[in-house]
Amino acid sequence: MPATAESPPPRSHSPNYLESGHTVGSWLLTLDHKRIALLYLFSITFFFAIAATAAALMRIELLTPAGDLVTSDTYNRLFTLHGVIMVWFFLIPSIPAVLGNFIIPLMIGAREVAFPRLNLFSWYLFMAGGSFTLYSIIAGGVDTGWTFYAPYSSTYSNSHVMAMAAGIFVAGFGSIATGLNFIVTIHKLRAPGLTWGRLPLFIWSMYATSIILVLATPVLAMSLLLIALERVFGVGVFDPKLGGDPILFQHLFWFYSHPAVYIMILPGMGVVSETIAAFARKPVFGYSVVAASSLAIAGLGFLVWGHHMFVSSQSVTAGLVFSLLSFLVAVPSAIKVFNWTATLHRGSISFETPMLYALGFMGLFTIGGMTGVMLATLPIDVHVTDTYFVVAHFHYIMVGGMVMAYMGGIHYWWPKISGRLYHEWLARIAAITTFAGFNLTFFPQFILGYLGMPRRYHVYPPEFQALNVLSTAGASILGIGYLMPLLYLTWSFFWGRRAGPNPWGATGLEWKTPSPAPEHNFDEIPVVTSRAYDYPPPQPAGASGGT
Amino acid sequence: MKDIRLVLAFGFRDWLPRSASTLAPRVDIVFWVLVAATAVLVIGLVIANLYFLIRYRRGSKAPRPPLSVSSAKIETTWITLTTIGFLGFYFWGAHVYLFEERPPRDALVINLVARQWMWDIRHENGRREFNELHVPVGEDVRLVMASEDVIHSFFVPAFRLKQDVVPGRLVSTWFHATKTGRFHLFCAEYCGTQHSGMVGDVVVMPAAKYAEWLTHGNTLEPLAQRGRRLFVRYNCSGCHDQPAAIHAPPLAGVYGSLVPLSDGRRIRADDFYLRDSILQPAKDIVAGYANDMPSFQNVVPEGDLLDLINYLKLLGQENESPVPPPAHP
Amino acid sequence: MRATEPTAKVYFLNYVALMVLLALTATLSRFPPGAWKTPVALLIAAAKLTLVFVFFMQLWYQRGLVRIFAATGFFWLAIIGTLTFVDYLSRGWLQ
Amino acid sequence: MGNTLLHPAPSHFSSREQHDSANHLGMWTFLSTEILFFGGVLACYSIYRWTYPQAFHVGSEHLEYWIGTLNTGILLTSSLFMALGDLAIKAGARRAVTWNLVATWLLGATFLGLKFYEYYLTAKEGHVPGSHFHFDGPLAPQVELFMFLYFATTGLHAMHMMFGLGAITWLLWLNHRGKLTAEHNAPVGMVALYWHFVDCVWIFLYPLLYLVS
Ligand code: HEA
Ligand code: HEA
Ligand code: CUA
Ligand SMILES: [Cu+2]
Repeated sequence: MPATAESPPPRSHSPNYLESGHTVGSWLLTLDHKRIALLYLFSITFFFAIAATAAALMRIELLTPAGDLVTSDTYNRLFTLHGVIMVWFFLIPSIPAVLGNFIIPLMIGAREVAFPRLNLFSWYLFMAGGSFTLYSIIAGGVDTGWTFYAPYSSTYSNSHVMAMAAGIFVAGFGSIATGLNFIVTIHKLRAPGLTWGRLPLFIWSMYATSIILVLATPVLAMSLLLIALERVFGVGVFDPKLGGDPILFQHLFWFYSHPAVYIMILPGMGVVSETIAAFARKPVFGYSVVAASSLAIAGLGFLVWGHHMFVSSQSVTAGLVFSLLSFLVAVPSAIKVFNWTATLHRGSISFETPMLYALGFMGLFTIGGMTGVMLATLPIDVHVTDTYFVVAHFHYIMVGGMVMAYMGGIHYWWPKISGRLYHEWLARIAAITTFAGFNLTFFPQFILGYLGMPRRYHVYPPEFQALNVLSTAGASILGIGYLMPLLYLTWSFFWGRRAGPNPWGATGLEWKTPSPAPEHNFDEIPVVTSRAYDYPPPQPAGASGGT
Repeated sequence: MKDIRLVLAFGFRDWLPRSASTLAPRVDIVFWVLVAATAVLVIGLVIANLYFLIRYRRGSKAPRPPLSVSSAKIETTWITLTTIGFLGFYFWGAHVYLFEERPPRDALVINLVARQWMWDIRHENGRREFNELHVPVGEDVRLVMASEDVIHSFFVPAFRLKQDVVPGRLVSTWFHATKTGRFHLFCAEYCGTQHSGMVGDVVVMPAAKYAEWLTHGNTLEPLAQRGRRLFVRYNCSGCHDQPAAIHAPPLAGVYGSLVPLSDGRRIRADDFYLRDSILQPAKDIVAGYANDMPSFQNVVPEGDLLDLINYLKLLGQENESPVPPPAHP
Repeated sequence: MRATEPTAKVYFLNYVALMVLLALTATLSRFPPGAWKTPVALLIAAAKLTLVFVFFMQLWYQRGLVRIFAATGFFWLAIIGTLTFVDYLSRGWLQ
Repeated sequence: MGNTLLHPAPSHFSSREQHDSANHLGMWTFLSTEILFFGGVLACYSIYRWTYPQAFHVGSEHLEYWIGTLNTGILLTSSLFMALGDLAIKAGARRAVTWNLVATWLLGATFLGLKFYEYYLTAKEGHVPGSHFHFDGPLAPQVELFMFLYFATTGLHAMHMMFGLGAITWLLWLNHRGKLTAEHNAPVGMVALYWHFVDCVWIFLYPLLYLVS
């Protein structure tokens, strides 16, 4: 165990962070990273509910081939708001801003993030961006899709593109601030003895994520700004009338948005590494390879954006280059999956809820990732791009992978966040419901896509109906799987059993301090003397039967 | 009620898309092999995981000695194997992709203008149709496409073919249909309100029938002839028909030739180059000529441009006479 | 040993160098057109930028980490430029 | 970030050095995001410059070469004063700090004044992109593209300059209140980094926009 130099029994003199103030101001002006994490938790849950409602409406509309529930304009607004909110106001901040904010300082034995004020400020930026976005929705919505392709978004769309672009722009600076904060925190505030080689893998993945946040997001800001300028001036750099090239917008957009998909998976991988180690009672197999693969994903992830543009009329050579690089970026992800499996080998495994989510993640991420590899294969992508195959691919990774990991992480650290335990069996049932509903929702979409059903279609040929019905049925099960945790976690927050500092018997500095964590995390900054996941060998060394 | 029957009647047949081009089987085989590899892999992983989960569940008696193989060796093994496997698929995919991206020579050319929210299709003899594309079976067909507003995408699932149509330039794609019949044509790039209504059919017919079909119905005049008329109307002829009097490059025989430029480069005069030269004449100036031509950007609509190019193409074939016989508008 | 703190003298020398470079590039730009002009102008700009980064912004006196972070932005800038140009430079190769 | 600087070593830092080096690293990280922010528009610039070299040539001729050159000199000079201001505070010379900062501020403001004057001249010729754009010549649309890039890049740069002027004002105020000392000098260092960086952006914009012809 990362020995905390003969640690005193984890009971703190200072009040825990939940009790350190009860006024509204003590929350809205807090500099405590843990409270800021909870602010994010509430806000993104709110945004998730909005975007999920949009998803539910879309799925109901798609029950029948005709456009009977909503008009096509409304449908177009629905998937745009679904995509925009899910990506920028739910999934990107999900693990980083909630769990990252809460856990990073605890994990590295720091009292705070490096810049607490900046941290609070980034939440306000996020909320300001969210308000712009909500305004644009209330004012009538945006119908460009989350990708804002020019010249539709810059010239032809008669919807509130400016307000929504402004919202994403502002929230983007919130992301940059969060990433910057994490980078500096991880560099400068590690506890004595906590060398890079001893860091938990969650920290490595958050570090890689932060690099992407910091280096990719500004380009998104710039491309949205150029779209906005084009709307203001009536002409612009992507305007074909001036000899401008709409494809250039796609280059800029995907230069951000492909790395951004790794913002939406790397943190999840970090959580899975933590939970698998904790519930298999073993260090993660190939620690340094798993850590390095996070950085490799972050780096290589910047080189593959053109795989979203294979049929866009970018050059054939560019297609070949980007395809090759996309195959290469898949390697480090595959390595991680293999290493997690190997971690289970000769472990001592138990099946608490976070572990179930982690196992679900492994399966769904592998399927999502391998279909990503199919998409990276040029001729396959030509056929299935802009069909439901792509929709299924990214929901497998983002919902099946990242949302699962997020739920797993919330459950895993819930005792530290709330000081309480949730109802274990309800939680397991919810996890399994989510898994089942998820597959029923999105597996049929792979078939739909290969059959040729285009995405963003509100009316579709009747032969696609059967699979769409299955998908909608699945979504309603999935919805239940998401509503359950909302209920039992809320309940447990007030009435759950007390958790104690370390309910899972896990290693890691965050488990060395009381639950809920005290205001300043640690009474005394711990000193680390051993590597991460230093579980005692599962059997006494003498009992092992040779090599 | 009907919905339920639909679900019940759901047979394996409907799980496979129709396949009606030379490209389709090539794509399918890559796809299915990759699916099989994925299936093997996922099933393998699931079995391995389940085995470990059960055997090494907490409290089980299974021995857990430390590993005897070095983890570095294991890591290198699977990094190498994964990379090799992935590269294999990459090269196979790239091979098929190059096949589909290399336009055949001597294909039948059909012009297509996409606009919100319809496909406006023009055959060489002037036959025009909307949202339906008639083509002969067993022949190479090349589409030269332009968009008048936003990005659209030409998508025929049965051909496994998709190509975005981007405003501001010409794009081209090709296919070789192998089956007669009616196939879905979708617009696959989101283009606004009626994106899902921008659908139609590709009708593949025997060559003879196609030839017959061409001569019926909504036929104006051959595209090249209309192009000639436009050539006069936009007053291109004013300069280019009397290259001697006004110093403008002659256009007979230009199409397909290598044009020497004033900066020493040479450029193949294909559809793309000709389009650029009309819209942005100052971009590539032919060697020996001055930069005198006005730009026709935002003057000539996409459909007219395609017709002009058709005319230039015709001029390209008749190498001799620099000035074609005047057409009668 | 390398100085750990900048001095006013360093700053003045740096300033003089920058102004000389500015005068140079401004003068060269008045020469008749030629293919060399843009590369040279950009090289001079790069030299000026390096001077500002190294002395005014004190990279000279920093440890490795800060230098790496300073270089990162430019490296990523190179990525966006290079791969975008891969597309534009090879347009139409197959046609 | 600015605010955290005001608090002498908050409890989560174990030492002044740790705090300073965290600030420093944070600032440099921020600057690399700025590089990529401008990188987006620079990428557009490079693509179009490569596609339409003549138009950029022509467009560049319509900018005020002398203002561009003069402005470069002004910015470089302002950077010198900024750097000297940083030196001064490290020596605890508060009056020198004030003078250097005032000089920097005035030079920055001069830059902006000239810049806006140039905008005015451009507007008078009708070269502002948009519905009123007017240009006689063969490459009008592409020249408009160039002018769009010109306004986008220099406009963003000018906004950064204004932000920088605000930051210098803040430093002057801090100094006035006696909050800057030889030990507590970090705010000056941070603002100086920012100011020099904005200077560097211009160093590149100058040849890209004014020296094309
Ligand atoms: C979290 C989000 C996320 C992640 C992590 C990924 C990961 C990957 N994605 Fe995905 N993708 C999206 C989100 C994501 N994607 C989104 C949102 C879109 C659509 C955007 C839009 O248009 O709206 C998209 C679209 C998209 C496309 C474009 C489709 C199109 O529009 O035409 C492509 C094409 O190459 C692609 C590829 C990949 C690849 C190769 C990976 C790889 O990183 C995957 C790597 C993982 C694995 C490979 C799994 C592990 C593998 C094993 C365990 C097996 C080992 C295998 C062997 C040994 C054979 N993605
Ligand atoms: C990032 C995360 C993310 C998440 C979590 C999801 C979650 C879901 N998505 Fe989404 N999706 C995207 C990202 C995401 N999606 C993106 C980026 C696009 C592309 C957009 C574009 O094309 O521009 C997209 C597009 C998209 C489409 C394609 C639309 C089209 O192209 O026409 C569909 C269709 O089925 C869909 C469905 C779903 C479903 C069923 C869920 C389910 O997981 C949701 C489950 C939830 C419920 C079923 C509702 C549960 C109810 C509540 C939680 C309470 C709500 C309150 C009340 C009702 C009072 N999504
Ligand atoms: Cu046209 Cu979609
Ligand atoms: Cu991608």
